[in-house]
Amino acid sequence: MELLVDIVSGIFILIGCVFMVGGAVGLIRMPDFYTRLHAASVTDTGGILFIMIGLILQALFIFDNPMAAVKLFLVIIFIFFTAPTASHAVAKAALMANIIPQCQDGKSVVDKSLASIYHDKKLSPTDAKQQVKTVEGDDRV
Amino acid sequence: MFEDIAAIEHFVVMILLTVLIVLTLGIIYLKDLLAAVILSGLYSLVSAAIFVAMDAVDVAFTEAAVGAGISTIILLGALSFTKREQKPQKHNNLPALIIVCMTGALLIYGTLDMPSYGDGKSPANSNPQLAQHYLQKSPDETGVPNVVTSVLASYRGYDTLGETAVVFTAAIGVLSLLGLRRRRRQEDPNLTPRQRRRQQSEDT
Amino acid sequence: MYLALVIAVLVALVLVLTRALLGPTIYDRMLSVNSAGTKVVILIAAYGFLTGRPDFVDISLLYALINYITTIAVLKFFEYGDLGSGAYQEDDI
Amino acid sequence: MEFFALYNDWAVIVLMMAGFYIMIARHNLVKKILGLSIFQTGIFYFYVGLGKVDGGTAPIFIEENEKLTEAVIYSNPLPHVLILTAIVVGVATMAVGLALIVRIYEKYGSIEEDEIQAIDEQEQINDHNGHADH
Repeated sequence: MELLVDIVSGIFILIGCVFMVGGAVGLIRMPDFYTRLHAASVTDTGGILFIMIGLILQALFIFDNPMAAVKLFLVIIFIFFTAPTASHAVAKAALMANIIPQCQDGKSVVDKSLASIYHDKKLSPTDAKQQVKTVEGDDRV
Repeated sequence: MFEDIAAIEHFVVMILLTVLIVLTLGIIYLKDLLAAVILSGLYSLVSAAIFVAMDAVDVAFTEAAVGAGISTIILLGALSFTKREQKPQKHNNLPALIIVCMTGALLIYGTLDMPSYGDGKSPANSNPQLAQHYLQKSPDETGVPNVVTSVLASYRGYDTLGETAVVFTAAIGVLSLLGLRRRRRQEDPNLTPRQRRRQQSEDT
Repeated sequence: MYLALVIAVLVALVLVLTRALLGPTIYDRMLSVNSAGTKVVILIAAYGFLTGRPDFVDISLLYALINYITTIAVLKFFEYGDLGSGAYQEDDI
Repeated sequence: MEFFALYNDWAVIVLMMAGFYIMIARHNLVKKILGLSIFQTGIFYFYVGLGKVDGGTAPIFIEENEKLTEAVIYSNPLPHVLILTAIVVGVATMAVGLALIVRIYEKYGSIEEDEIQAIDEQEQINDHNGHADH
């Protein structure tokens, strides 16, 4: 029984570790802000789900500590509410600060930038792109 | 088995402390104060993980709630009343660097005969019988399973009273410095029209 | 198993911190702080199991909440330049 | 492993000295406050690290054996109590310092130390000239 629980929870934790480290590598390697956001937020939520399921199995069957299992379940619930909200807020703040999503060839994805509609400065796409370049060079936005 | 667990604990604490040093270098070099404040919030998060790794769970609780939560928000509030960027400095920092390196070298020389980390027989852990007394008598004398709580609230209760007085005094100081009235910002020419509209609607 | 988990979390934490230090824009830093908070939650939970006493999972529960509050406060500062403004106008989407 | 036995103390010293460097070399007042808090946390790690015992757990009694038995080692609870107080007091002092900085910004329009000093000297010169005219 214990061996079975160990194997199942080990598989869950392994999947979670792959998600998490993959997301962290994506956060380093991706070219622009929105792709990084995608890499980080999706894998965070998925990774914490798998790891916590593995830990819950361990807490219930190996450590015989149901209170810890309940707390870990609460962690899952909170992360599932807060992580997507936080990434949505980051994405919205970045869009309102005129950081424009880009294709691989450097062209803007949206023809007339959404950000410049939100922003009161009505920028043409070329101006917006230039601003994005200066933004990437500068530390501050 | 026991040796392995101890080695792993040492390893985790060492990695996390190195992470903190790198974060501190980032705080030194960043010119943007907002980025520095964000990094200091991250610093508090990692530091609470260190406290968990050092078996100080109550300290980790306090550091998470007070260090990572409240102090970041206080710093952000102060930045919203002042400026966001740090001016480049003209003079050289060489004398400061020399003083800091000398002090650090002296302190490292002082640590050479310290007991190593995790030593249960070090003077701090064995010589004063106070900690042993707390650990052995606390369940009978106070009935609280958490020793830190029983020391904080029962054995050293006047200490905690003094701490509350300090926090109260600090709150009075902040209120008398800043006042409770609504502060009005001066008109900033760099604002976008949208932000200006929002400010006007707030003021009315 | 827990050792592998702790080491994986530490590796991911170091990678995320690299992005927080390099990050060209401030939003990258904010994103990596949020992500590092999640890593610290997992690290504390796993550390309790590693040392054989999983009673202290409450701390990671607290962390998940504190991390969210910090992110929202910083982002509110970005958008409004102020923490206290409750004005939310109709041109916000 | 002998070499790394003191690694924690050295890391703490590097952290403290980094905070000290920020406090004396950076002229921005908010940066100085950040340096102060880094210095403080360095001291916290030093204290809490002193109380750590290898193979021990947090000083909260495990329910099965309420009395202290030889089987379970607990870490030293005394540094934890001291640091618990110090963290709260540290945040209180930080709040007072930041309030002072906000007041300074309202008076001088700057949070750079050298600019504030220049403004002060200019005001003193102006005061002196005003008195000389009388």
